[in-house]
This record gives sequence, structure tokens and C-alpha cells, in this order.
Amino acid sequence: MAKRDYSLDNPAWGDRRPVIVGFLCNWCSYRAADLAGTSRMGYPATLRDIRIMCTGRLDPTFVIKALSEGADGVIVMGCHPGQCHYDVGNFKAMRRMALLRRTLAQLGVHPDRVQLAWASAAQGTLFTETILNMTNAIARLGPLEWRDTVADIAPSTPPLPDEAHEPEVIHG
Amino acid sequence: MEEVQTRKPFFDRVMASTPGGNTLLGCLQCGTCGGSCPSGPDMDATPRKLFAMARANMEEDVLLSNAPWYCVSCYYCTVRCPQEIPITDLMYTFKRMAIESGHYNAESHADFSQSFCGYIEHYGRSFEFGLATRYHLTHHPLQMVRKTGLGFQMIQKGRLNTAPDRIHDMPQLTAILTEAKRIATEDEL
Amino acid sequence: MMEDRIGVYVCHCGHNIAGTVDVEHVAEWAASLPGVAIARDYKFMCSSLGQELVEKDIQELGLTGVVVAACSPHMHEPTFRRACERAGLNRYLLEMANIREHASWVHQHDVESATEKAKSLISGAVRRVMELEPLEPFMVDINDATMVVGGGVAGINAALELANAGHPVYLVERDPSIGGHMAQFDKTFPTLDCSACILTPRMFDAGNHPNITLLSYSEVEQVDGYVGNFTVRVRQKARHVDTELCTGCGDCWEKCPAKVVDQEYEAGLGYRTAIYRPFPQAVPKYPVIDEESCIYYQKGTCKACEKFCPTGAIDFDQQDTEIVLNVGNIVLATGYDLFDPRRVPQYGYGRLANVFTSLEFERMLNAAGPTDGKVVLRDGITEPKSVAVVHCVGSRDENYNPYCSAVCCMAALKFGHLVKERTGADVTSFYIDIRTTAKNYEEFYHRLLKEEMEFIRGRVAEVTDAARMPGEEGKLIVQVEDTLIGKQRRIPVDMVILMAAMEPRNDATDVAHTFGIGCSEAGFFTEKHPKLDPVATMTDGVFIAGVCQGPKDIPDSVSQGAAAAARVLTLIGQGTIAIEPVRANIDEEHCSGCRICNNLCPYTAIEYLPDLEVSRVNPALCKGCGTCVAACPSQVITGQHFTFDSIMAQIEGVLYDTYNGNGYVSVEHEVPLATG
Amino acid sequence: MSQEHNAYGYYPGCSLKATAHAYGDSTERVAEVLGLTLNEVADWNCCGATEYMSLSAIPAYSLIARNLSLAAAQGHQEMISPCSACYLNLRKANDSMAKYPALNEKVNRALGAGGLHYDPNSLHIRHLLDMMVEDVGYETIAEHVTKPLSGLKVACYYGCLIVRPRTDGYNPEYPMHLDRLMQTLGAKVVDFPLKTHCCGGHMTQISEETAFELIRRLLHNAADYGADMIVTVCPMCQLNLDAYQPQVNAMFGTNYEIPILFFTQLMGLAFGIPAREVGMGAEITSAAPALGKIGHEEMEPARPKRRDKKSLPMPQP
Repeated sequence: MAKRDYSLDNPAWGDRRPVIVGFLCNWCSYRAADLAGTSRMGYPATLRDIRIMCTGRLDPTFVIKALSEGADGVIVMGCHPGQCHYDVGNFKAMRRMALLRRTLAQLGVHPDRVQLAWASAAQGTLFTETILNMTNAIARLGPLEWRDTVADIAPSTPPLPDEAHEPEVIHG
Repeated sequence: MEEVQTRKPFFDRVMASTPGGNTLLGCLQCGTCGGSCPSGPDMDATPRKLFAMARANMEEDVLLSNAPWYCVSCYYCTVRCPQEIPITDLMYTFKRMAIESGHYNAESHADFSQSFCGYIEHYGRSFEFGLATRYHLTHHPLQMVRKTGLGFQMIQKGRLNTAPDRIHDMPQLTAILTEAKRIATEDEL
Repeated sequence: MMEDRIGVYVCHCGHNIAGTVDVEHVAEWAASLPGVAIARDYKFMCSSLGQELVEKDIQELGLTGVVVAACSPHMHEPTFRRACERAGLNRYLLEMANIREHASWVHQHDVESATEKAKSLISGAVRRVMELEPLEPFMVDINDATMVVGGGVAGINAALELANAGHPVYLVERDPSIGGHMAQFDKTFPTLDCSACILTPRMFDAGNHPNITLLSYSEVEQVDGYVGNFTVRVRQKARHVDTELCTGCGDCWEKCPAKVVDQEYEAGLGYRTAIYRPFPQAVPKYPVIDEESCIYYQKGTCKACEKFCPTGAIDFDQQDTEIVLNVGNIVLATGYDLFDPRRVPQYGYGRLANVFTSLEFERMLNAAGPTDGKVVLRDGITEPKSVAVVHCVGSRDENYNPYCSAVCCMAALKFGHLVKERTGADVTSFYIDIRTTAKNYEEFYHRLLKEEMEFIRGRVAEVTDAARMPGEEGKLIVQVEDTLIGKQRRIPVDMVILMAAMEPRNDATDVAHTFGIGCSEAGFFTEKHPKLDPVATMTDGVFIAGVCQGPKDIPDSVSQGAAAAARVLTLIGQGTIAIEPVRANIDEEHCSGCRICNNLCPYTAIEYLPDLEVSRVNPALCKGCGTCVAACPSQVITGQHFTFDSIMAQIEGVLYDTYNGNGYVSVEHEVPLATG
Repeated sequence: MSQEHNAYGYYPGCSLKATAHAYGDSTERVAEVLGLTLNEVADWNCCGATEYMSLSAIPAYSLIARNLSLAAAQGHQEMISPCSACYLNLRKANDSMAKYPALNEKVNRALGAGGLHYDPNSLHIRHLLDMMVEDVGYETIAEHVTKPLSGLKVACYYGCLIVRPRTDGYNPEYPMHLDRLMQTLGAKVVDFPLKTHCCGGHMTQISEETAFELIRRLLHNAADYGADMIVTVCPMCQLNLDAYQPQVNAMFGTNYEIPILFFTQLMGLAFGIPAREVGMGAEITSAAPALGKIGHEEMEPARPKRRDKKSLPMPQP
């Protein structure tokens, strides 16, 4: 059972809790989350997870979208390096995430708000610990409030779907 | 921290007072500890049995057992335990709890520890000559007679200092230990 | 564009969800979401009545999408997809919101948080389902050939079941002969059947079956494709013996001058030559040359075997060959490795001569083994007068393997019986718990009690040759706490047998990766469902049987082999199978032909068409990971079922209550913000 | 051995100033020959041995932590302890403070009362033996051997606390590094099964029945294996096996006369340092007869080999 962290009484949160969007790969980390459930391991109710087939599918736009929609942090979780169901998807994610974190840092978003982690389908405990640690990190950093902070500096940064995804619109 | 009423207050206290003590929940009662213990034959109850008694919340029986006092701190039990229970540290916990509650029947063992520590608190270093004379005179006067021979030999060979070695900054050490004792009374680990 | 009419179904799952999530409230709230036509909560959505509820609504209300908020999609997505289909709704217009594993079960004492989380997951699912498009699964033919990997008792049985049903089977075995661990044993518990007598006929059948192609001394290198259509590359190692010419007469190994300890078949307790047949009943009967111990390969001269071979079958120049197989299904039955008891130094294995592993002892008991079945000490002569059997060596121990190896208790009882039968020696078992759970096992335990096998309850602390008391000199002393008495005891014996754990094969994680399946934390292959689908894996068309899935005895391994075969036969019987249309698709009209995606694809499924200057996805090779989708700079690759729009909508959905929605949720008793 | 690695913080512990002065003397001389600088931590205090922890945990940890704090403040990164009990206590305090934040906070609060502070893991605590075999290395030690201990049969006795509970990669049941060191010095090493068994620890003071039996087992086993002497790495082990040997003999009616020496003493002798400079003669059970053998190579009878056809192979490494 994940233990709570007592250093989390950051007053900046007021009466709300951190919100973390998680992108979990279908094969390893989503199943690790399932295992955490079937084993009744508790973790903070800060995670809102979205299933994708592979972390290689992670479009950096998704992360920016989540932050701009009000998430305080984003965690992307996949299979351990070398154990990707699709061989190397997680390596691609690793590269994209490194670039993304750097870009976000330039916009004033602390790199700790966007994390990449691994958990195999058998690692329910590691999954819960990862979520707890992520929650602790975000709690310490305080709320993001993208609209009031980041968007002020770079108002057009998040490529919103309507503008960015023209071909799909035509198609539909 | 809020005091929680539990079904097994003693067992919970044992676990809470030992770093990593909650591994005790996984004790399989396999006996690796008791089988590995060099002084196992002298114990009235093996560590395994003490853990079962603790789980049954039999505080008095556990603290009155001689077993913790026979622990020689060899750590065989700790490294061999299949459930990774810090057994040696739990023996220290039992000793501390016994001394705190004044509830033990292995008097000489506890007194030896106390005499030893008394010298440390006075001089900052151990003082074997003083310890040997004071402790043995009070507890094993008969053995003392035999030990005198050894003592002379040791002094002859320069292995027993008759005057204690003392550290320079004794006030600092005293301040630290005084504060530490105060903290220790606040709550358990 | 059609108006969205979404149905939301919130499952109670008995108390599993309703005990933590306020399901009635969630359903009422869901009904108010834009696009939702109906929201219901129901006790068990997966029941036939629950499914009928969905079907009825689809038909009566003309639903355009369905959200079932219940358990993990890995559990019941197929169930509800079928329900949608029955009611005439495309099966891919369903989305599961996992409010059990991801909400109620992980926030058990926090109704408010669990309920809020359920809402956000449902909101995400509702938004997502609106963006989903109807898809048609690919129908693919099932190739009726099957590859079975591992020729132990589980693999042999799977192969025979399939072959007897009339389908071709490739049986791939790493060692020179099939047979596995069972071929090393003398007797099996609790019936004390002769292991060879029951296994050899099966081995023979497998080796001579017209439908079975036996690829011994071979290893799988690469697996491509998907259920129904796997392409497998197998490397057949050079035997240096031409099997067309060899008659298995044995002249070669009789003349071979290089003698080495046989680490494989004899478990290190006997010797073999450099050219060898592992055991007389080996299938196939042909020998192999072990290059590492062969004098010719090490020093350049010898070739005694070649000189004496009457048929000229020795071929020192033979090379490994690569074979490509096309199969529809795969059964993995790769077995186990024995735990190396040197890792428990206090038991003295490797240092104290008369400490043996259970596998060494199996060989010793075997009438065809190095001692002709005589129970003797390491000197090869002396019969022991007292034997200790130490249970749980490397099992049930957090330092090594936390799991129970399942068979050691019964094997220990078997050893007790056989030692008594053959030597009359005293046998003492040192155990933590005796586990005899299968049919007739407990009776066997009772029998050994009556045969006066001693049982001391306590995990052995150490085995030593350091005598301490009279009577201990020259003996091995087993030191233990007899936990039933509560006293430390020292039992002097002549011989110690360590019941070593069954461990996953040392390359199990690599093998799992090759076949695209998962491993448990211990390293055993993960089954699709521990109760209801124990021999299938998460990868369709790949099945597992025997100890590679977890420790088990011979009857269970045989059952799993047959069960895996039955699962394969079901697919073969169907002839075709629907596979997920989760694939990438390039909009060629907008493709700029930049070729970035070409190199990213791990399956080389994207080819560049130079004439049209665009790239195209080969749907047969694509596995739908989406790496290319995320990388396409012009965003013209669609990841079917995981489209850009559907994920973006889901992000908005799960964040419905943040400042774009109705404001953040406020909580008073939330765990991570609580102060100490 | 690099230049910056031959200076160490040094925590001798109380015993090396008294009952085990032979250990202290020989360590200093050997270090000198090997070009090592051992800087004694100024004003160190007792580690509390095995006793203080029985009384009260926080004061016990604080007592130890004072040394850690002083050593770190005096600029040391590595601290060498020759005494196994001190080594374990120092390690344990550091590791527990690193692992349990609540403990760390309390101990540092106590240290604060004396104007001190310690950040866990800022000091690397090592046993002298580990430093000798890992940093100096067998090869360098071999280069310094001028009078090999040929003909001397030693039982290498590690005791408990240098391999347990912190194993540092050494085998907690059957370590070999002291064996290899002694072989480097030219001695013959017997396969001593009780090499990591307990010497009785403080039990000699409080329960002779318990302690003397443990000592008897060790002496018995070493004698059984034909050892000329037992070599130790811990003052407590040396004291118990050496000083109480006559009393053990009296209690059990035995007549063991097995000298117990520190490994540094044997290193010194092999390096050609005069015997009295490495504390020879301080032992109660005299080592003189055994040392008479040095230089007199004795032929060992060839080990009886069982190589008849029936014998079964031993497990391969």
C-alpha cells in the first residue's frame, strides 16, 4: 500500500486537489493499473487515465492539450525499455518526451509536471508508487493554472485540435 | 499522531518501535531464526515463538522471556529470514520495552548494558576495567575471583587501562544525549 | 451529421463498485451530459439481463454509441461489443469506462473521490465514443498448422492432441531430444509409475507422427504476424551428424575419447562424451557433437567418431540452418530451470560433497542413471544410513523466490519412500508446511507417516560438517528449530537432499518478448485470465502450457498441454477469425511523401510508393501501435479507433470539471493533501 | 591505488586503545608500509557497542551520529573502522537515518543540541579489511611481502558483523576475502566452516555458559581442521577467543592452545616488520610456537583422492 506524504500541505491548493492526466499503454501500464485494482492497492485519486495502444502513439499535442485543459501534470506510462509490445514504441516516446519537457520548460512549465515512467503488467505496486510520487511532486509544485500563467506568455502555444487537424475535418 | 485503538496494541507497538518492523506481519513461523541462533539452546522461547506470542498480544510473557537478552547480535536470523524481518532489531526493541516497563527477569543482562552505557555517558569512551570491576563485583562476585587472574594478565600485557580515556568535548556529548533522551520520551520511532 | 445519442450504463458489480462509488448519483449525473440519451445503473451489467438492457435501448432509442462504466476493458469489452452488434450497432462504437479497477477498488475508503473519479472517466468515455467511427474487423484465415515450442511433457501432449485431430504441428525443442525434465525422473508421485514407461511411448508417437515435424536442437529466433498467420524463423543448430545417414548405432559415442560432466540430462551427476545421445530412449535417436568439449573443435585433431561411423554420417562442416515456418497458432511449453542452491550458502551445496539437489537425486534414483538406481553418497559406494530432505530451498523465500514451487512436498515424500525401499535408511523431512492438495496426494503423505518417515516442522537454518557434539563427527549436521517443540535441534545425517525451487527459464523474459506476451514479476508467462483463461495469453494465437506458466506437477502440465491444444482447435475449427481493425491508415491524398514514418515503423509495414510519391500502410503487417500516427508531420495518418480527435475529446472529457468545465472539484478529506 | 585514495578518515574505536592495542599498532605500521594515511577522527566517542541500543534507540543513534557528524565536518568522505562492532554501528546509524526520515529528523535534532548536524550518506563507512582488499588490492599487498607465511595454517575467522546484516556483495555465510588475503601472504588456509559464526559477543560478561560454548565450538572446529592459529578482523572476537581460552579449557576439560591474531599482525609479519612493532606478545594464548613454523616449509600430505570409477562428480561451479 502506497504511503502518503506528510509534506503535502501546500496551501496553494486551497480546497482542490491536483489533477493528473495519465496516458497508459494498453499492454503494460494499463494492466499494471488493473492489477493495482484487483489487488486493492490504494493510490491518490488524482489520476485520470486514458488508454492508448502504445506510448509511441503519444502525440505531444495530447500533453499540451491536457495541461491547457486544466491538468496540473501529465504522466505517460508504458512498458519497460526493451519490453515494448511493439518492440521500440517506448523508445520513441522517450525521445519525444525529452524534447517536449524542454519545450515546456521554456514556457515556464516545470519539467516535473510531465513525466514518463514504466511499469510492467505485473508491477501493480510500482504503478501505485509512481502515481503517489507523481502526486507528491505535483502537490509540491502547486497548481499549474495554464490559462493564467503559460497562456499569458504564449497565448497561441497549444495547437488546438480545430486549427491543427484540418485534414481530419475534411475527411469527416 | 492520533492514538488508534487496535485489537493488538502490544503487537502494533512492537512493529511501530522498530524500523521496518511491519514485516513482522509476514512471519511464516518457519523457525529459521530459532534454528540459526547461536544461543538458541539457552533461550526459553525462540524468536519465532516470541513473535507468535506478540501477535497474540501476550505482552508480559514476551517481555519476561530471557531470549532477547541472549541475543548476541550475530544477525544470522536477519539475513536468513525468508520474509526479510529485521529480527535482531526486534530483539533490541524487546529489550528496550522490557527496561522501560521495568518488566524483565534477566536482571544481570540489563544491568550490564546499563553499567556499560553509564561509563560512556561519563567519559565518552568505554572503560572496561571499571566496568569489569563494578559490574562483576555486584553481580558475579565468585566469577570475579577467577577473572582477577585474567585481569592482571591483561594489565600486564597493556590491554586493560586502569584509568578511563575521556573525550575532550564531554559537554557537547552530554548535551546531545540529554536532548536525545528527551526526544525519546516524546514518542516511539 | 447525425445527432449523438449515447447510452451510459453504470454497473454496480454487486458491491464491488456500488460499495464505493455512488452509482445512482453517477447515472443521474451522466444523463445530464450533452449527447447522452439515456443513463442507467444496474446491478450486473455483464449478466444477460444487463446486456439485454443495452440491446433494447440501442433498438428502441436508436443509440449512436454506448458507454459501459464497469470493469476493465480487458475483462468485458468483448462481451459488450457482441451485445452492441446483436442490436445492430457497430461493435467499435462502444467504450468502457473502467470504474472498478481504476476507481472503486483503489479508493476503497473514499466514496467521494471514487465517485468523482468515476464521473471523470465516464465523461472522458462519453466524449470519446462520440468521436469513434464504425469499423469492420479484418477477417483472416487461420492457418491450421501450429508450432509447439518445448518438447517436455506439456508440449508433447499439446502436439499430439493437435496432430491426432489431423492438423500439422511443428514441435520445436532446444535440446537434442524431447522429453524434458520428466525424462530424467525415475518414478512419479503418488502412483510410483515408472516415469520412462509412461513418457517414452508419447515421445515415440511425437517423433513418428505423420502430422508432427520434429525440430529438435532448434530455437525460435523471430516471430512475426498475428493470430492465424504467424511467420516464425527457427534456427536448427548444427548436430554435425547427418540424420539422413545416421542409424543411431552408437559406435561414435563409444569411441569418443572426450568425457565431460553431463550438466543437462544427468544434472551434473554423471558423464557423457562429446558426441552423445542424451539418453537411450532419446527422440530423435541421433547424437549431436558438443563443440565445446569436442577435441577436434578445440584442438583440431581427433575425429575418432568419423573414423568409426559405419555410414559416414559425421559432418564436421555442418552449419546451423534457418527454417521459416508459417503457422496459425503457437503453444509455448518451455518449462523451467532448477534453482541453483549455491545461492543459499548455508546449505553447503557445492562445498559439502553429500549435499545433493532434488534433480541430482532423481538421476541417482533412476535405474538407468549414473548409479544404476542405487542410493549412494558422492563416493559412489557408500550407502547412507540417514537422509535429510530439506524443503523450500529457494521457494517461499523473499530472498530468492516468494512463491511455492508446488511439487517439492510430494517429490520429498516420493524420495522418502524410495530411499526407505532401497536402503532402509532413516529419512527426515524438514518442512514449513506439507502441501498435498491434489487427488490421492494426502493419502500418500499418510502412507509415508506409516512408513516412519520423520517429519520435523522447521525451515532448516544450516547444514554443516562442523561437528560440535559426540555423534556428529563425519556427518552432515542439519540445524533447525523444531517449531512444534520450540527447541533448536541438530540432526546428524549422511546425506542431504535439497528440494530446490522451480524457476522460470533464465531467458524467459527474452522469450516472452519474442512472442509478444507478458511475464509475472517472478518471470513466469502471464495467462490471459488466471481463472477463466489459464492457457491463453494477451496475444491472440499464443498459448502457454506447463511450468512456464507457473510451478505445477505432471498431471497439471499434461492438462494444460491438452487445454492449449483445445483452444487452438477452436480457432482452427472457426477457419477464419476477426481481428481488431486497430491499424494505421494514410490519407494518400494529403501525404507529402516525406517518409518519416517509413523508418519509424517497427514492423516495416509502411512502404513508399515512388510513382505516387506517397507512403502506404500494409494492413497485414501493421499492428496498430500508432508510432507513425504520432510522428506524421502533416497529421495525415489516422490511428483507427485511437484517432487524434477521439483522444483529444477524451482529454477534454476527463477534465470536464476543470476551468473549461464546471470548475475544479473541491474536496475536504482527500488523502494526498491531508496534513500529518 | 590512486593518490587521492590513500588518505582515509580513521575511527579506531575504544578497543584499539586498550584490549586490542595490538590491532591498532599493527594497523598503523602496515598502513605506513603501504603508504596509506589514516587520519584519526578528532575527539571521536564510543559507538555504544551492542549495549546502548538495548536501552534507548534515539540516544544510541545520536551517540553514533556524533562521530559521523565530526568525521564529515573534518572533511572526510570515507571512514575506516577496524572494529567490526563499530563498523556495523556506524553503518547502521548512517543507513537507518538515510532510510527513515523520521529517525533522521530526531537524531539531527539531538545533534543540534551539541551544535552538530549530519546528512546521511555524506560519509562512506568501511571496514579496514574491505579497504585492504578492495583499494590496496591483493597484488599490491603481494608486492610488499618479504617474509611469506609459508607453512603456517590459518583459520580465517570473519565473525558476524562485517558480513551481516550489510553484506556489501560479500557472501554473508561463506566469505572468502580474508582467505584470499592470507593466501596472498603465503599462508595456507583451512576451509573453516565456522568462519562466520558467533564468538559470543558480550555474553562472556553476562552468561559464561552461553559464551564459552560458542568459543569452544570455534576452537574445536579450528583444531579439527588442523589450524595453527585463528586470524580475526574484530577486537571482540580476538578477546573472547584468546583471553577466555584458558577458562573455556577449564570448563570443558579441553586443552586448546590456539593463538588468535589480527589479520594486520600477520600482514606486518609478512611485510617483515619486527614482531613487537605489530603487537606480538599481547596475546594471552602465545603465538610463539605457531610462528616458529614460519619459514619452515612443511610438506602437506597430498589430499587423499577418490578417483575410483564409481565416484560421482561434484557440482560444477
